[in-house]
Formats: sequence, structure tokens, C-alpha cells
Amino acid sequence: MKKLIYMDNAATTPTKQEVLDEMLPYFNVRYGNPSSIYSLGSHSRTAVEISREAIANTINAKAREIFFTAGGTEADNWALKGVAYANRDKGNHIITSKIEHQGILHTCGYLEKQGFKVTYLDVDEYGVIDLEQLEESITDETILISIMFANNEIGTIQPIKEVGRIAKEKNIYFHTDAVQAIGHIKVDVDELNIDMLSMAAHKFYGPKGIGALYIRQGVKIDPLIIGGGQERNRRAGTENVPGIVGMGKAIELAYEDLNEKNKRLIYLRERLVKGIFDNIDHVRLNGHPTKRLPNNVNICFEFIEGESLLLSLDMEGIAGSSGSACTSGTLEPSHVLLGIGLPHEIAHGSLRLSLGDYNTEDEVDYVVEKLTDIVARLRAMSPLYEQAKEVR
Amino acid sequence: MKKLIYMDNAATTPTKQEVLDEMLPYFNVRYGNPSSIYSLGSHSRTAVEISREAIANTINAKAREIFFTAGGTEADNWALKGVAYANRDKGNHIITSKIEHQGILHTCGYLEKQGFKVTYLDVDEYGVIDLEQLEESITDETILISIMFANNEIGTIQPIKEVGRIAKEKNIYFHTDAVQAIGHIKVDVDELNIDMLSMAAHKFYGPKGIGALYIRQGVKIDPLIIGGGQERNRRAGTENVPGIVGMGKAIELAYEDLNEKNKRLIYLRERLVKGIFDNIDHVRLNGHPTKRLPNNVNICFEFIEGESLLLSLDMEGIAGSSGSACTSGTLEPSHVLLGIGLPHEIAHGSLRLSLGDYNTEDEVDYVVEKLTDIVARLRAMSPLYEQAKEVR
Amino acid sequence: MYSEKVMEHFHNPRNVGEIEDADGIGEVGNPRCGDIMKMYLKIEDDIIVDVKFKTFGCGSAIASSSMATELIKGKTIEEAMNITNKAVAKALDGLPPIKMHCSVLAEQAIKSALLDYSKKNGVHIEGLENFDPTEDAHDHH
Amino acid sequence: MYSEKVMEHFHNPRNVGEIEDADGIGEVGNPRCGDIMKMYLKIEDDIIVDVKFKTFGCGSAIASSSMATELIKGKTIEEAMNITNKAVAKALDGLPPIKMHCSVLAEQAIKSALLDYSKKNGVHIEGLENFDPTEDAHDHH
Ligand SMILES: Cc1ncc(COP(=O)(O)O)c(C=O)c1O
Ligand SMILES: Cc1ncc(COP(=O)(O)O)c(C=O)c1O
Repeated sequence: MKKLIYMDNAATTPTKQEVLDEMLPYFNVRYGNPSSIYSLGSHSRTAVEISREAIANTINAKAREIFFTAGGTEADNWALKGVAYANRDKGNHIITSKIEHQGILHTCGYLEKQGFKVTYLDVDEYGVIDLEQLEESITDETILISIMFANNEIGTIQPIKEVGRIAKEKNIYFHTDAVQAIGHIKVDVDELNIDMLSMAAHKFYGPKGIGALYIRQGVKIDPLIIGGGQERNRRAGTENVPGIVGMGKAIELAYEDLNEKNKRLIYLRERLVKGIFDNIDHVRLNGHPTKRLPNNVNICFEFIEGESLLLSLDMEGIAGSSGSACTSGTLEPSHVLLGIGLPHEIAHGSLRLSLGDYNTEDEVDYVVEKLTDIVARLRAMSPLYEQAKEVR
Repeated sequence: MKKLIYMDNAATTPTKQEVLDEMLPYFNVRYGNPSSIYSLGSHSRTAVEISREAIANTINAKAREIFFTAGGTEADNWALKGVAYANRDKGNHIITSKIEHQGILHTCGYLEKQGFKVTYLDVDEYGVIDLEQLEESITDETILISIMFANNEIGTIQPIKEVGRIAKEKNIYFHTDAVQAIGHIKVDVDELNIDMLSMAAHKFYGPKGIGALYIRQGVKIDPLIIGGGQERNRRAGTENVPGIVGMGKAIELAYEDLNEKNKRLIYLRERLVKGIFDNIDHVRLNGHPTKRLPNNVNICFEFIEGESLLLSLDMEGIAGSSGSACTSGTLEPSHVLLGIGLPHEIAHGSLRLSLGDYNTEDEVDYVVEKLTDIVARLRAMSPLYEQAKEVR
Repeated sequence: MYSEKVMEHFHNPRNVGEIEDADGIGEVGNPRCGDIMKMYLKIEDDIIVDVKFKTFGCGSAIASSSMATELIKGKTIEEAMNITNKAVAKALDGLPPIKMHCSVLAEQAIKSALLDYSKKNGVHIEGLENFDPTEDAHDHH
Repeated sequence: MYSEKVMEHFHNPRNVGEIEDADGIGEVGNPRCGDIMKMYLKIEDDIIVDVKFKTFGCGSAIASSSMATELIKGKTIEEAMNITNKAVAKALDGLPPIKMHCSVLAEQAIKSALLDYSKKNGVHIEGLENFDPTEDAHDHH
């Protein structure tokens, strides 16, 4: 097999060796249940608390405000359902955006069936919400605003500080799905007035199957998973100790030299975008030109369909992703691309390349070269390209 | 540190080396997201499906009836809430037992707050439910019976086949919390008429943070964690691929030579019980004498309190557990021990030693020796023991 | 996800292109849905002597087009009419359930091109009486 | 979970036992709740010259009993009366929040034994006026 060029770091990342090394003893040497009182158990407990502390420090929270979950989706579900059910007496209205991850959108859909009202804010062509529309949407019934920190498809970063300010002024809980942000950009929950925040370790070189929900002290929220007294009675189930340990180590590593890492990623990102624009016509960059994740490139190639692009890239050993309907098993292309106003036929031809710590300049150049060939080949096959040429 | 004698295998088990070896590549070599269409992703997908198949085969289910969760508690929550919410139109009554795990009991408590009615069946002195009481409890409103397969504290195995028969006759869904049973005794969901079954890998030498819910095809159940289309739209969130791979390997290993392993465990169990009874007076065995897990020993030592017993054992390098209130942070001792009719003061003095594949005869003998000394020492300190002697 | 046959046809599709003086041209699908197939037939004495296609779509759409052209090339019109979407999928060693509509599209593209031929040349083709090339392939899977 | 001091006192408790001809005996706690402390005092000239305890309870109950006896041994009654549960916990380098009631029990056991002494000997002890040895220590944490 060819060497893999992995440019799908927004989907998941490899667990770093240092992270894995940290985890390993907790599988079969320090395997005690943290709830047990003997030494083997309290070693596990200590390891869990050290990780909690590391995560809390990173986002300027208190350790007792961090609760481990099985991942980003569970954290999203918990924040939304937990606040909705616990605050039903105060109101039944939730505000979110049209371009949230399914973990938020589908949970909102479920809550609508339970009698809650949900406002889905529009976004502009770059994927940014409209703060005026947010303010206008707030009613006496509004109990929760949930706006993602950074979009998983197009990388756009939302004006979180302003959302936090508005939520605080109106005394409404503010949750942010920061699954794409944590580990990649600096987040301070106090400065940004965030009440709840979701994260997932596998997006920042930690293991899959572990995440966390930050819950500001005082927030009224029901548990989602009920049982034993773990996580101070708020999230039951034997702790995934190796996962928790890995998450703590991964977040520490992620924020070491973050600025340097991001400078490098932005350089690679811009080189990739420039390479594509210089070599291929009829392309457009999706997402905000500057307010975007350092590692995110999302481009539409007109006249071709995303899945065939991905398969062709895969044959060259390049891993990317697409907002194409054909990769998702639905008929509708990505709600995010439609949300920023792309017509269906163009949304079908999108490609997301999300860079990571292991990508190199050579890889970027190789991808540009291969993409140029592949796009040309697929367009030569496309009846739409032919028509477009005729029109010109 | 002294060599550890680990006899708390019902709390959690070490991940077997063969299991860990199987998992390792999925952290940083085969790290693809199973939802991705490129090769790296489909390798992960394949690994997930192989594990699902292994689990399904073990319990005589179909692969498409196995859904991965973050552990036993999530599976329990899902089964109960999922069936309750999805079948509200049919009825609002659930039947369970008084000695279920908190994952069941506390979820039932939560459902009661949502307007559901729950019957908690009594158990006899051995912890066995009364089938007549079960039948009498069934009403037209009953939508679910949830009875644990084997009890986590006292090891008693319930008459699951009879429960399954009754549930089937009355056309009521039957869920069993088999977290303590899977990996330890043979379970056939068809033969036993089980509709849903919870399991957790860390109870059978697999990793923590991964479990599964078996859902018989046709069962009407809402999802608990909503979002992306993973697990055929029934349990969202990026799959914990290493965990899933580990669970599949662990279940295979667990059922290899199960009879031989259990013969050995039962021999060790009986030797441990005999040793204790031969050397220490005022003790009683909790749970059913024969219908119990091969690895479970649960004994009350009168006049002493469980936590001080555990701490003393820990100092000798022995890890066990207790149903004492003082280990759980509550004031009430174990609901299971109270459920089988033990007075509070005796329930406080319980010790659970759960054996595993790594325990030896020498260890058993050593534990008996140390226990004898420790119990004598603690009783010498106990005002209750002194009073009991005076009474005699 | 895909069989090796699908991947092979996707990577080396047969009969890509256009036929300048085609006897029948059919186009089905909808760019909104992410797939369009255009098929060109050259027909002599009721025999499909040449066939080319252009497709905008996913991997299985391209592979289905390619396979469909292979299946009808050199066949009589009647034989071509008997090629069902299932035959296309089977020849590809199967398609994932959510991709079956691509094979439907391929069947429709053939029929659509034959319809065009029958109209242009005033010949009747058995089986095309109720064929509606605008029917949505996505409803078929 | 426990400090080293707690573990040390649990493993090597001081002053375990009974005093045959004790001047004051106090017993607090309830077997239903999992803890009973019994304390024996030998008092001469207002000074606690000897003290012993027996405890049924968890690790911190035993350690608290042991530490409490250490804190009052050789002290005057007045000094003993000033030993609070917080002082016991502090001397143990702290107790987990859910275990604070053990230190309360220790304070109560001392007071209870002093009350017994004051009754038997008809002496007034400042501060015992409102002391109720049956009050539940579990409400204090
Ligand atoms: C019977 C039973 N059910 C459920 C659970 C919960 O499993 P987990 O802690 O893996 O969520 C356990 C173990 O803790 C158990 O023994
Ligand atoms: C923005 C966002 N939210 C939530 C999630 C869900 O995280 P997980 O798949 O770890 O549950 C993801 C990633 O898939 C994401 O990108």
C-alpha cells in the first residue's frame, strides 16, 4: 500500500504515542475501579482527577466543573436534554443554529417532539450567525442558547464572546459544542461566558470513546446516564480510566506550543488553498476566509460529485472527506453547505481537507498535484462540465 | 509494595494482554473513523463489524441486534428509557426487582418522576425473585420487565428462563442486565426469550468504557444518544474502535474453555468459603448456595464493619469489596443485603471476594489466613463483639 | 463498502465520452440529487454497435454507467431492453443498498436513449410504452 | 481517600480496650448506622489519667477514636471539653467530607463519658448542660 496522506483530522486523529504510553498501564497494571477503596482503586481515582484538573486548567474552569462522557455526542445530548428537562418550569425555548453538528440538531429535533420550541438561526455566506437575529429570537421562554464554537465542515469560528455576553445579559444558559475547537484554539470559559462546553478527545490526538462536558457550577441540569455515584452523581458508569488518562495527556500536549503549531497549519492551509486555486478553475472556498480553524480547507469543485473525488483520492493514498450526500447515505448534501447558501449541485462537489500535526509541505504539494489530475479526469466524464463549456 | 491479590473481579477486571494487543493498532495505525469512505475508514468499519459478529454469536443473536454503548450503565439506561418513551401509548408500567444494580434502580426512579409506575419485586433470603409475584404484578399497562441475570453483590442467578417465558406469554418486553453474567456463564437470548440484554466489557477482561445492548429485532425503542448515523441510527457518536475491538476479542476469550475455567473458579470459591467457615465464627454466606456466579463469595462477619475490613485487607495487599454503607458514601448499607433481609448492623459487615482467572489456590489460602487475623483484631476492638460474648 | 468490481469500473470506466452522430441520446438524473447520466447510442440494424456515456455522480453511479454500457454493447435493442437495474448491480458484484438507485439510473439512461432513438426513427420498441425518463430513481431503492 | 495519619491510626490505634474500674463510660452511635464508639475514662483530680476505647465502625471511626483518646489523655476535664470534632479531624490531617461524622462521634463519645463521670460523681462540668449523647452524629456533616 502507498504511504497514507491523512487529511481528515477533523473526522478523527491518531492517538499520539505519548498519549498511548500514558494510557497503557491503566489497562492491565493500574486497572482498579476508581470507586474501590483499596490502593489499586485509589491510584485510578488519582489518575482520573489529574486528568480532570488538566482539562479544567486548559479552559480556565474548576476541576469540579468537568464531567467525563463517552464523547462529543453524549456531551451534546446531555447539555441539551439535561438543561431542557431540568428547566422546563422556566421555559421551553431553545436557540441554536442551522449549521450545528447532528449531535445538536437531531437532539433539538427530538426535544421539539417533546414539546420544546427550537429556533434555528440562519448563517451568512461564510457560516457566521447573525447576532441581531439571535437577540431578536430571545423570548421570556428561552432557557438555552447552543451555538457551536467552530464548524466541523467549513471551519468557521462563531462570535462566541458576543453570544456569551448576550446570554449572560439575558440570564440564559449558553452551551457551545466545542468539539472542533478544543485542542486547536485557546478557549477560556470565563472570558467567553460559557456555561457548558462539549469536547471529544479523539479530535485532538486522544483516544476515541472519551469526551467531557464542562458544566459551570450552579447550572441546573439533569443527568443523562443514571446509576452509580460516579462523576459526583451526575454521570454514572464505571469510569473509562485509560480513556480519561489519555484525554488529559492529549489536551496537555495539544496546548503546548499551540501558536507555533497553528502558524505551521495556517501556512500549510494557505499553501493548499493557493495550490488548488492556481491549478484548478471553477472552485470556491467554503467558510470564512480568516475566522476559521487553522487546519480546515473546504472547497467546492463544480461539475463533479464529492464521493467520486474521495474515492479517487483514496486510490492515491489521500484521505479526505466531503459534504456530499453520497458519502452520508442520504440524498440531501450537507446541511452546512446548504446553510451557507450553496445550490445543491455545487454542494455535492465539496471536499474537506483537514490538516494535522503530521502533515508536511510535501504532502500538501502532492495533494494539489493529484487533485488537479483527478478533477480533470472526473470533469472529462461529467456532462455538466461539457454543458458549462458550451454555454461559455 | 506487596504483590497484589486481586479478588474484586466483579468490580472490574484487568484487560488481558491478548485483548490489548488486538486493540493497539486501532489507536494510531488503523485509526480511521469507521464512517469515512476511504480505506483507512473501512478497515475500522470492518473491525467494528467483526467484533459485533463475535458478540452476537456468543449470545445467539444476529449481528444487527448488537449496539455498542459506553458500558453497562448506558445500556441499562437506554433499555429502560428507550422502551418506556417509545411505548408510552401502550402502557406506563415497568416491573423490576429490589436488588437490581443502581443503573436500573435509579433509572426506574427517574422514570417514576416522569409518570411511569414501577413495581419492585421482593427477593427471598437467597436473593431470588418470586415468579408468582411477578405474574401477579403484570397489568394491562405493563410494557417492560427488567430482571438482572446475576446479582453483582451476592452472585445469585435469577430464573431468567421462567421470566422470559412469562414475558413472552404476556407479550411484554423483557430486558436483563447481564453485566455480571456475560463472559461468565452461557447465555442464549433465543432459548431464554430475552428481548434486550446489557453487557460491559470490563467485567470480562475487556477494556473499560465499552459495552453493548442487545436489542431483538422488532423491539420498539427510542435512542438515548442522538446525532450522527452510527450504529444504524440508534446510538450516535464516533465509534470507540479500540474499545469495540477489545470487547470482541475479550468475549471470544471468555467463552473459550468456559466450563474448565468455571470448574476451577467454583473449586476456589468453595475452598475460600470453607476456609472462612472453618476458621472464623459468626459468619454467614450471602446469596444462593448453588445458583450463584462461579466467582462470587459474599460473607457477613458479624460485629465488624466492612470498610475497616477492606482497609485492613488492603494493607495485606488483598483487594475486595463490601456492601457497607461506609464504602459507598451513603448511610444505608447495600440495598441488596437489606433486600435479602439482613439487619442493618449485619449488612454493614459484609465482604465480597470475587475471583478471577488470575487467582490461585495459594492466594485463596493466604486470604483465609489474613482474614482470620484481621477479623480477630477488629472484633477485639468492637464493643458489639464484647456484648455478644457477655450475652452468651 | 464497494466491491472490487465497482472500484475497478469506477477507476477504469469503459466507454466514457460522446458519440457525435449518435442515433439516440438519453439523459436522466438531476444535479440537485447529485447524479446525471447521459448515454449515447449508435444503432445499426437493431444492434447497438457503439455506446458512450458521461456521468456526474458518485463512484457507483460512474461504475453503473460503465457496466451498463458494457452490458448493452453489441446487443440487440430487445436484449438491451431486458437489462434491468438488478442485472447491472449483479454484474458489479452488488451495490450497497443505499446505492441501488445508481443502477436504476443506469437502466433508465439506456431506456431513455432508446426512447430517443425510437422517436427519431419512428420505430416502435416493445416495453417503452410506459417508460417515463423523468421518474425519480431515488424512489426505487 | 484517607490521609496517612488516618491510616496510621487505623492500623495502630492507640488506647484500644476497656478500663475495668472506669470513672466515666460513654457510648454513642448506632449499629444500624454502622458505627458505635465506647469510651472509658479514668479521672484523678480533674485530670484524665487514662482513657480507652472500643469502636465498631469504618476506618475513620477507628482512627478518630484513637486520635480523640490521644488528644485528651493527661488533659484536664476543661481541656477535654474544648476538643471539638474539627480538632480531631485536623489532628488526623483531615477527613473526607462524607466521613466528618466520625469525628463528631468521637467528640460526642468524650462528652458522653464525661457526662457519665459528672453524674456518678455529682460534679458540674461546664458546657455539658445542653449535651444530648443520643443526637445523631450523621446530621453534622
Ligand atoms: C449488574 C451490573 N449492572 C450494571 C453495571 C454497570 O456497568 P458499568 O459500570 O460498566 O456502567 C454493573 C457494574 O458496575 C453491574 O455489576
Ligand atoms: C462539531 C462536532 N460536534 C460533535 C461531534 C461528535 O463527536 P463524537 O463523534 O466524538 O461523539 C463532532 C465530531 O464528530 C463534531 O465535529
